This record gives sequence, structure tokens and C-alpha cells, in this order.
Amino acid sequence: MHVTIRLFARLRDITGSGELTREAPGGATVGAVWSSLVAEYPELSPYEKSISCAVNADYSRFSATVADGDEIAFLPPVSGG
Amino acid sequence: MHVTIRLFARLRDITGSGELTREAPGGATVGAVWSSLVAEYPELSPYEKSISCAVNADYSRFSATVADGDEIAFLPPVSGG
Amino acid sequence: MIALTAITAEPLDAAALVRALDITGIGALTTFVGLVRDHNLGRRVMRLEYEAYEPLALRGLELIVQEAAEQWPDVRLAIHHRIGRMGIGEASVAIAAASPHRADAFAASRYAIERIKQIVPIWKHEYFEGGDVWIEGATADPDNVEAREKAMKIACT
Amino acid sequence: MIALTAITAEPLDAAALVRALDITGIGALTTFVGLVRDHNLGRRVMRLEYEAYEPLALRGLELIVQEAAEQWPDVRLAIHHRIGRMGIGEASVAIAAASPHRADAFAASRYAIERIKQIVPIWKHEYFEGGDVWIEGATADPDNVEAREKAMKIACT
Repeated sequence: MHVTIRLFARLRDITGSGELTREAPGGATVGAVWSSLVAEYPELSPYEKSISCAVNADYSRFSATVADGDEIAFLPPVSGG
Repeated sequence: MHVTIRLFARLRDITGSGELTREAPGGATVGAVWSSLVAEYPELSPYEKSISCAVNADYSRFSATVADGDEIAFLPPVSGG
Repeated sequence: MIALTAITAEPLDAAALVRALDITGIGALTTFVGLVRDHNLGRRVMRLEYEAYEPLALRGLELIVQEAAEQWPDVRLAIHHRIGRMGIGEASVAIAAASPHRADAFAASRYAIERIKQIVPIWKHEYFEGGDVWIEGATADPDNVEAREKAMKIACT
Repeated sequence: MIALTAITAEPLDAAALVRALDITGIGALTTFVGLVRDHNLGRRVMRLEYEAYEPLALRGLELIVQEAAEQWPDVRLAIHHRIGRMGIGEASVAIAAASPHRADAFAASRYAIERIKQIVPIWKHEYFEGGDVWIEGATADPDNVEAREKAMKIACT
């Protein structure tokens, strides 16, 4: 299945793109999507402990299962205000 | 000597005037001016414990000595804001 | 440029108060506006009339600005209090605070309104359905250390 | 009528935010505006660029309004956050709170800014003299109870 990955701020700088489309095996979790992304872009690994995630523009968990066509967003620590 | 007495809010309602001119003996204190006023308007006496005073538009004390021509203000508990 | 402190019979404008502040180096701006409420202590309020001992009330506002500057040296504060007749929803007091950091702006603004209610010689005459009454709150002694500490505690903790 | 919550590329207007609030029965109105500062951590800042995950950032602001409504049922809150490029002194965030009583208006306003900094997916790209850096603050987990309690503590005590 295909998932859209959204990346922001420094994560976007690292991958060079705010939106990527990637293959993921059926039943994959958000965490598995992240791990494949880290394998592709090792510079992302320091964010392992600090990122949050969202699925289809709603807050989610790394343990959540993703479905075909989902938009998975990885959110580095925020700095609004 | 003469002093001008300024009264506000309920105190003004009691005396019927926001500004009175009264005689005071030389060396009189603000407290003495207040006491004569209470003698004149007994309805003021409940304010004995709660009023503050000012002399010539600056915060003062009941123990302060007044001078000829001074403006003595008696301030009931405030309620601005 | 409007004055940083004022006792005025004109309607208040919080945005104008903000514009009166120098915002060089500022990261946080707060405003507080007190409005005439339609109810008080179960009474239906029709309008208020505020009376002030004007020169001393202005001095009181200046004293509050000075006290705040001692506590929060980087905060810039402006305070206007309206007097005269006001209808429901009209602003009786407006405070603007500018500060490099938000904690100080909130604290100074809160301190200012608490102190206004403690020491500034302004009195509220409430006209409610069925009568009217002078509201009597705090005793106006600026040297009362306990009162000042109370205001500081509300503002800072 | 402007929206109570917004993520927008347009300049913010705290006075317009206030006008968006229903002030029936209100006695206190507060605003908080965050401005771009000229210095940060000893660096001379030239400008900022804010980026957001817009739909989730808007949801975050709505969540904060809802959290505030649970804690302070009488408070009405409006929050706008700007994104894109901003110069020194421009407003990045504006919050307006209306409440029957001042303590709640101050608390809800303070709570809102603390929560924005905790959970709303917005990022600040700082362009300073000699370089640029993405500012990374808090981890955006709205379910983190400790974070929420921390914001509540700052707001309420």
C-alpha cells in the first residue's frame, strides 16, 4: 500500500521534501513507517525520542496501524507562540 | 485658619456637598478636622475606621498637622477598576 | 502620543493604549479591560457612575506604574481609568503591559488591576433596578504593606 | 464575524479578535499578543518564518479552546496564530479572553499561550545575524497529562 508522509521544519530540511510517497506493508504501524524513513535518511534518527505523529491530520500514536492512502505526519518539537 | 474639605461618594451624599470650607485652630491635625466634621454630621461616624485622607491631593495621615488654606480630602473605601 | 496614565471622561481604547507603549525589544503585550457588568450581587445593574478625586487618582496610577517598574524593570505599563457615567459593556479601566517575556507582562497587568482596586481614589455608584448604592471596597492607603504584598502575591504566583 | 480560532498568513489584529467575542455578561477582557523579538539567546534576530501543519494546528487551537471551556466554563476565548514570514515587532499569536471575572480571563489567556507552545504543530525558523535555525521547543502530544497540568499550574496559581 501507499502512504503519504508529511514532514516539517528541520525534518523537511533533512529529507529535502515536505511530502513523500512511500510503500508500506499491509498492517504497518506509524512506527514502522518512521523506521523505514530513518533507514533512508539516517540524519532523522536523533528525532526518534522527540517527535510526535499524526495520521490524516489528527494526533496519533506510533503504535497505530496505517491504511492505504493515509497521510502520516511526523512532528518535531513545536515552537509556536 | 481656613481649610477646604473635599468629600467623595457616600461622604459627599451625607454632607450634601463635595467641598466645604471650615475654620480650624492653628496646629490642628487632619484627625481633628475629621472629628469636627463628625460632630457636625454624625452620620459620618461609621466611616471613622475605614476612611483614608489626603492633604493637598497627596496621600496623608490623620496625625498630620494642617496649615491655613490646605485642602483636606476624606476618602471612603475605594471601588475603582 | 497619549499619556501612559490618565483619568478621563472619554471612552477608553485599549488599542490606543498599546500604541502608547514603546515596544522595542518586546516579546509580549497584554491588555486588560474592565467592563461594566449587567449584574452585581444579584442586582440587575442599569449603569454605573464613577467619581474620582482626580489629581490623587492620577497620582495613584503613577504610583502603581512606579511600583510595577520596581518589581519588573523591563515591563512598560499604561493605565487609563474612565470616570462619569457608563452603560453596560462599556470599559471603565484599561491596562496595557509590554515586556520582553510573557510572564512579566501578565504579572504586571494583574498587579496593576489589583492595586487600582486597593489604593486609587475612585468610587463606583451603581444604579440598579430598584435603587442605587455607592460601592465601597478597599481602604485607600498606598503604604499598607500587607495590601501591596497581597496584590503582588496574586500577580506573581 | 471572524473565526474564534485561525491559522493565518495575514497580520493579526487583537482588537478584531476581541470584537469576535460575545461580551454579554462580561466584566473582564484580556488580550495577549506575542511579538517577534529582535534578540534570542544572544543572537540578533532579523526575521522569523513560521511553518504549520495547518489542519492539525487549527485542531490544536480548537482543542485548547475546549480545554479552557472545561476549566473555565464562563470564559470565551479566541486564538489566532500567524504563519509565514514576520519582521521584528510583528505579532505571531493573539489571544483574547472574555469572562465575568478577571481571574478567569487572565488564567485562560495564560493557559492558552502555554498550551500553544506545548501542543500546536507550528515551528519557528529563526533568521539571525550570521545564520538560521529551526527552533525546537516542546513535544506535541496533547494527551500528555503532565504537560497539561504544568500549563494549568502556570495559569492558575
